[in-house]
Amino acid sequence: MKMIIAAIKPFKLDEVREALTGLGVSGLMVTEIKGFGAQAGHTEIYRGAEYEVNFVPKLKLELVVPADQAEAAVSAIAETARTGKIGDGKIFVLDVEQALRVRTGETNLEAL
Amino acid sequence: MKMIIAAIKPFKLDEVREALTGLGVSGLMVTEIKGFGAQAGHTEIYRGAEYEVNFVPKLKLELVVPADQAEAAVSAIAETARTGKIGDGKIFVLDVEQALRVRTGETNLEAL
Amino acid sequence: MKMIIAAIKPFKLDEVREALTGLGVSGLMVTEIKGFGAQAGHTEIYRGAEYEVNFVPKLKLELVVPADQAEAAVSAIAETARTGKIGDGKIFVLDVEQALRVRTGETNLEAL
Amino acid sequence: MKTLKLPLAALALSALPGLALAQDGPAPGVNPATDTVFILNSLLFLIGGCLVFWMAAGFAMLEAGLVRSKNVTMQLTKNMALFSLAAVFYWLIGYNLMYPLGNWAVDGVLSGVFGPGVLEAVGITADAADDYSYASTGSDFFFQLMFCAATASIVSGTLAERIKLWPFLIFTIILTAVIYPFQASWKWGGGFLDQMGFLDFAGSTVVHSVGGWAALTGALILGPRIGKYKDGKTIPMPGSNLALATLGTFILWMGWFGFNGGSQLAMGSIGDVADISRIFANTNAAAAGGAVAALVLTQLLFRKPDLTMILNGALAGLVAITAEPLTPGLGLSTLIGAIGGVIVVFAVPFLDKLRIDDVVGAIPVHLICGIWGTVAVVLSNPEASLLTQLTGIAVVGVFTVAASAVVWIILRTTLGIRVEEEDEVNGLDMAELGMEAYPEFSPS
Amino acid sequence: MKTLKLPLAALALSALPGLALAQDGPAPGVNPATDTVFILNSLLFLIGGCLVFWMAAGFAMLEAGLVRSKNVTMQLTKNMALFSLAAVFYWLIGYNLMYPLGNWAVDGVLSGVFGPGVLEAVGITADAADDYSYASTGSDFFFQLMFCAATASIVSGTLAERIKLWPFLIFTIILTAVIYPFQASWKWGGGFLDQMGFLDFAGSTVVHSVGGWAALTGALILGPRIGKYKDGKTIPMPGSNLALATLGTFILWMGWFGFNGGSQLAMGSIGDVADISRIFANTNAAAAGGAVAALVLTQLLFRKPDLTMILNGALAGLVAITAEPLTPGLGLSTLIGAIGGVIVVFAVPFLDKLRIDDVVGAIPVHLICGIWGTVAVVLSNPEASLLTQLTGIAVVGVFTVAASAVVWIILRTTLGIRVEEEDEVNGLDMAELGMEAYPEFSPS
Amino acid sequence: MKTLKLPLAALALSALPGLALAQDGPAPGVNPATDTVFILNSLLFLIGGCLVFWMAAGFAMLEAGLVRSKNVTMQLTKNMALFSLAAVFYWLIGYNLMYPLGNWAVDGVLSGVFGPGVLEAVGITADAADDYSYASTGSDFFFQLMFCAATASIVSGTLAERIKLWPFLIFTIILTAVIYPFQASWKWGGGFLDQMGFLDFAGSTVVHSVGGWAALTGALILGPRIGKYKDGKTIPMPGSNLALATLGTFILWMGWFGFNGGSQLAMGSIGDVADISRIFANTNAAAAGGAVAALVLTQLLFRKPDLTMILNGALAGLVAITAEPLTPGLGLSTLIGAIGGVIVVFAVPFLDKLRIDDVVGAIPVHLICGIWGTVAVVLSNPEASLLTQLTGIAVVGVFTVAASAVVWIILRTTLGIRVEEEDEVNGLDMAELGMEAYPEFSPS
Ligand SMILES: Nc1ncnc2c1ncn2[C@@H]1O[C@H](COP(=O)(O)OP(=O)(O)O)[C@@H](O)[C@H]1O
Ligand SMILES: Nc1ncnc2c1ncn2[C@@H]1O[C@H](COP(=O)(O)OP(=O)(O)O)[C@@H](O)[C@H]1O
Ligand SMILES: Nc1ncnc2c1ncn2[C@@H]1O[C@H](COP(=O)(O)OP(=O)(O)O)[C@@H](O)[C@H]1O
Repeated sequence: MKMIIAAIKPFKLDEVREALTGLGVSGLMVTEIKGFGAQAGHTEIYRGAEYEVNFVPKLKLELVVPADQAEAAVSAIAETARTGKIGDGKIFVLDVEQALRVRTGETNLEAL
Repeated sequence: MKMIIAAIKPFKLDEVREALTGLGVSGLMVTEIKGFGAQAGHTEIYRGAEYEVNFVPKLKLELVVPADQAEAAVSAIAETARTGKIGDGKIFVLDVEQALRVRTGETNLEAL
Repeated sequence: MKMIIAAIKPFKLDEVREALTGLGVSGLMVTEIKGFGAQAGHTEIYRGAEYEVNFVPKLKLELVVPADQAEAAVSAIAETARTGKIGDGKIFVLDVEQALRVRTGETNLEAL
Repeated sequence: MKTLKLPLAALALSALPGLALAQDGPAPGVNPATDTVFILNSLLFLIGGCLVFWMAAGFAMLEAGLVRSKNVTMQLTKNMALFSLAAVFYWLIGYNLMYPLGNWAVDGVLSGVFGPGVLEAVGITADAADDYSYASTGSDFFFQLMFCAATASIVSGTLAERIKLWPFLIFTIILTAVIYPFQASWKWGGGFLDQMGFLDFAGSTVVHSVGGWAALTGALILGPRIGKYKDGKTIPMPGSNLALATLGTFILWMGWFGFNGGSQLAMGSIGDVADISRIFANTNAAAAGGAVAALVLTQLLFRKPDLTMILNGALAGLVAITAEPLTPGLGLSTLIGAIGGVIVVFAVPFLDKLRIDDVVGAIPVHLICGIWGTVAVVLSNPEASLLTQLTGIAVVGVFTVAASAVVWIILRTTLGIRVEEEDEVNGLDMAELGMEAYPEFSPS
Repeated sequence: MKTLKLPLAALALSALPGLALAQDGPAPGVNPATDTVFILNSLLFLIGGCLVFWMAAGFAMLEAGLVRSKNVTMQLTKNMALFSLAAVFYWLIGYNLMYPLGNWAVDGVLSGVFGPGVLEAVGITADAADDYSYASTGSDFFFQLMFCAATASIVSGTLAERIKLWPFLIFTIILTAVIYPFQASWKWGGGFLDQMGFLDFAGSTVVHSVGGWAALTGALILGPRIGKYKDGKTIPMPGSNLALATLGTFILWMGWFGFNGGSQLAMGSIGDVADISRIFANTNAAAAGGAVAALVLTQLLFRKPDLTMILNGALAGLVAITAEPLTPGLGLSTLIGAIGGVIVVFAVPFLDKLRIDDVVGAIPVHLICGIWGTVAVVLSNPEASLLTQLTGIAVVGVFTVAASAVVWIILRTTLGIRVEEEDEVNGLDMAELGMEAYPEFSPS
Repeated sequence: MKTLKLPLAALALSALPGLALAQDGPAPGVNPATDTVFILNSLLFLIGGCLVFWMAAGFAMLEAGLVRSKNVTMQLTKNMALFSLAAVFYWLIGYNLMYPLGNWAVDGVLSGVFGPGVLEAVGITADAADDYSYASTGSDFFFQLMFCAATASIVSGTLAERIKLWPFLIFTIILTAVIYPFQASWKWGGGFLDQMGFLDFAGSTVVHSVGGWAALTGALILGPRIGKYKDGKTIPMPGSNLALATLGTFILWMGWFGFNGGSQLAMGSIGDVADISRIFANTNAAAAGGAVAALVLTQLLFRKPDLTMILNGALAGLVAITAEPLTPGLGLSTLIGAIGGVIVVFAVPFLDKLRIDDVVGAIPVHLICGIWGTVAVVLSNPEASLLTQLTGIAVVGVFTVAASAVVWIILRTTLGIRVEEEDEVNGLDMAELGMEAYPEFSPS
């Protein structure tokens, strides 16, 4: 199993979720984060004092999928989250050793 | 070392924390997330417009434990977080290569 | 590639970010979390009822770096986040199998 | 609300004996002097009523700030709805039930006037006024309605976070249509409590303790929130927004000037306006005394001041001074308020010990300090008798508890009053309303 | 605002015929009786104006609560700025444009008085008063200004979350300097609508529908928010803070007592004060009726009460009673308000069906219920003619839509009125102001 | 507050010469005409005082909105506590210290009346009134108290986020019991500043600059917040809730009508009510001018309007008009306010350059614009002398700075005034109070 971690632009959430559901992805954890990256760095003024805005609002998605579904899920996210403008986000894939569904005690692939 | 990532129902937090403390788990990171899964999907009406509620509030726990404690920690979470109703959550286990305690510089098992 | 996950004290964010930027780290995800650890545990009174404060506000940083940069990044975080007082935080390193930049489709090292 | 409407009006007239002669002046139907009295009295009610209306917003903000965010929409909905229903049902039934104007069905006990309240015609002259020596009926109705609604607002705070919406609203209807006006007629309608000399200037008993008794009865029948008491310990459930709670307290404090000041019921003589001035100053002093007492006491007892107790303390002072805001001096008013503040600091954890779960502290503030204030009348008003005051408190208490209990129990056995356990855990906002107050903020 | 300023003043005088004789009393230049009338009338405007001022805060909180958090700073900025600009431009141009006091450039249509409003001198006596039989000019100006600002506040809510700041503010300037006062002179300045017998006591048409028409025109030209309508479905965009929205509604409700009550324009006789009392009571009844209707109806239609609809319902009731808050009884007032509440519950989704995106529901509340209220005058006021009412509604509507459309279109083709797509998605706060309202709360 | 209490009262009487004869009318002890003057004057104070009370809520909301969320509970606690303590100590000491009524211990400098304020008896007649030609003592006390509390509120904002609770409250006690009333007696108690012709209608100097000087002294002694200035740069620490800050500003704006309008000190003649009307209109114009100036200027200077500056700008306009809200016309008032708005936009970053850390901008608003307003009196009031105005400003400034410095330094060397570094970093709410304002929202 693989855990896919993706930072995306907040307004893309619904589209990405629909794409993933279409692939049969059954679950997702969404977190509000502040992202730092190439996109950051514009200057604002607050009460006369300049400052750098280093962080921009992003959403982080985390989902665990069977290893053979990972490729498709990454592509689905990448395609739907893309606007072509800076700050579209990143996707990372990590290996997951074990999974468990709390309600039933099912493990690994059955748990997803 | 293993990182255990668990999505649970928010009101279960204190019970789970106590169970983990009982096992000697020394630290925890808790994040408020929106979960998407089998539980989601009821319809609500806002100002006359129907919409699907796709996300439900969950808490995400992340804890790093020595490899030999992982099994016990997973079970402890699973048992205390279980209500038997849909949406109880999932637990994932990932491998951790390295750990470090910022205050002391201790590493790996000593850092936990 | 490695994912570095660090829990730090909130007011250290800017210092840590600058240290990381200095190393050439190009991106970061920041999440507000509640941390449980050695630091937690003082007692407060709310409307006459005592209770334990078990969680303290922390920030979680997640960054993916090339494997050979991991060591330096961990040290940079550890050094700038350290105050020497309890609750300074922990740093964990996990292996990342794959990375992708949504905007361009670049993968792995190019994506960072 | 010094006393009932008609006798007072008569009094006001007799206080201006010489004015009658102006009647033989040249303008038929216009008497500048007594017209001005009528105008100023009515103006007092309009301004006062407006301020007491504002208290509805104060209760809403206080309660919205003291519940957890998952129940905020519900608390706001209840407060908006209860005020609106009070407005409808006090008009339909309550107003005439409260002010028989001498027409008793059961003498001194039950008004003989049923049906909706009716205002004076448009553009009246002195002859057409319902009570030329008093004030316009519209202003009186407007003012009195706000007191009735305040009573209902008290209940919603105590029972927050676990009671079903509609059963609560049905209780509100019965409270504002019947329970409140029925007992209020005993004092302010000139009924038996008034006749026996019971004193309650602006309603420590008639308004606040009634709300408090109804809340207490409901809390006992409804039970505490899930998880509030565990292994003999009280588990704090901190309010989600103390800025709102503080705003609500300031609003209530402001509204109280209208509540107590307007209850002078007259502003047409220098004696009346000077009395109103005393009342404003005393009301403010008592609130300040309550807040300071709670500030100091929580510092001493808990080592850290507790803002929620300070807010409750200010309100406790306000409730305590409400039974007699006129006769005490500024020092005694401050003291009466301060004792209210002390009461609250001890009563809040004491109720918790009894496992009576009062989400916002309404029982200590409105009931216990309402009783304290009613007793405290004897400290400054020579016309007050301790026994009579205690009798009044007891009579109103027994009646309100009994009536409320009947209604709550009927509601419990028919509709049910408590939400499902799961709905309570997830929050009433999503479960009962499908709408979060802060949908974008972090999930709770 | 029962009718235009001068005639009414004359009326007020004639209602006090006998007072003149007091003039030959001993105090040269001081006549206690009529002085008191002047004082009380002015006081009514000052208190009323203060309450209507407060509505500016109400609009700001309501709108800040109903937009998404990424647009809250912008909404607050717009409301602060629009009120301030209205104050400047109504003084510079609007006030004299609205009250020609008989000096018409085009008879009954266009005021012949241009230039800034001027107050009476300091420390006037009766002789120096602009209109001794009425009230001080300063109080009248203060009161009228607030109505003008309220009109502009209505527009900001509908167009929220997508309109550029400066074009919006320029529209506000033109609305408050010209559009509002121009049409208001037709009724309240004694112009042709007034002469033909059109009745609009406190401005269901003159204020609320004008704000509503301007908002509707803007919404049509501006288009809906990105993502609001997708595949024929309406996508809810829940307001970020329902506690603020509820607070705003309570503030507006309170301010409305000044809005409608002050529009009696006189408080110096018992008839006037009794009328004001009726107005207060009726205004409250209508708001309550609107809230209760929306509460019950959303429960029945949607199975769960909708707080945002209840808030809109209360406001709908208030707008509906504004054209005639005096003549109906309490029952009819409650009913008029309740129908307003019903209208809102149906109109909000109906507008969505038409893909007219009104962020806070201002069009249903102020425009549709403004029309309803203006029509409803015929239910209780025998002097009203349905045809005349409809004529007034139509004339004001056609004019406001035409004038607004011209301004909006000029703004669109010059400065542009819509923010960049990306800015809209990211929120106006960061894009246009670089400042978040809740910088520490979760990013949206 | 045009001038001191007694002389003005005498003036008011002399303005109604002919009324005396009414005394030989038929109603012994009742004189409708002058009674009405007494009633209306008292009513002015009651309404005005109520509005100025409301400013306490305004300060609380403004400051709660402009601090970071980890310090919100503390800011709310300070504002609740300071108002309550001001109420107690102004009564105990301040009121008589401020109004010697001619009994000076040191002529024109120090009141000879010590001890708590005492109100008139219950139910007074004309003979028993402390000053029948003026207003009830209770209304005067109530009104004056609110000014004293406002002075203290100003200080809390500047010193937010780093000062310890109790030392701050002890300073508040001394400020409200001694410092404020002592210097206020020089002008409003008829002392030497009044005698030399210093003019300060409602307190640009006596109230606002005093609060500002005390705040400035405290800020210098306390030092800036940790991390506020780094490497010669100012690090913004954005306020946590701009909706609250905007609400607070609207509340203050509303309250200011009472602040300035009530300072006319009389409403019993048409001249007085027309003056009050001027004051209301001018006060509003100045606030609008300040807001518009800050809006335009921040757009020009920073390329984006800054809401927090617009809020400060409105308040700056209000402070600036406070020294003379009566004599200027609407245009000049708008201009005086606008200059206030300009001052604020430049002064805020300028203070930062000096590393004076003023969390909410109270020094630019209340101190600098208080000075500006006091100087601006000469623009419209022919009785004002620039030299005298500057003398008054300087005398009050030197005294307040010296007295405050002594108190702050004693507090610093005894109790300490600054919280621990770690507590400041973690927020005062958890460290000093153990209670978060928004416990469920994201940790900061
Ligand atoms: N190396 C990284 N590790 C973790 N998160 C990253 C990394 N690089 C980028 N991100 C996340 O992805 C978001 C988008 O990246 P950014 O560099 O701004 O744009 P782009 O991906 O278009 O070049 C960032 O806001 C950040 O949250
Ligand atoms: N494949 C997954 N990857 C990541 N998180 C998941 C996954 N499946 C479920 N979750 C998380 O677990 C929560 C509970 O899962 P859900 O499917 O609703 O109920 P249940 O586990 O009882 O079947 C979800 O809200 C989501 O946050
Ligand atoms: N085993 C762990 N797994 C995950 N997070 C941890 C772990 N231990 C500590 N943390 C995080 O690190 C933070 C600091 O740890 P703590 O034990 O309080 O102090 P210290 O690291 O100085 O001993 C905690 O608040 C928690 O968020």
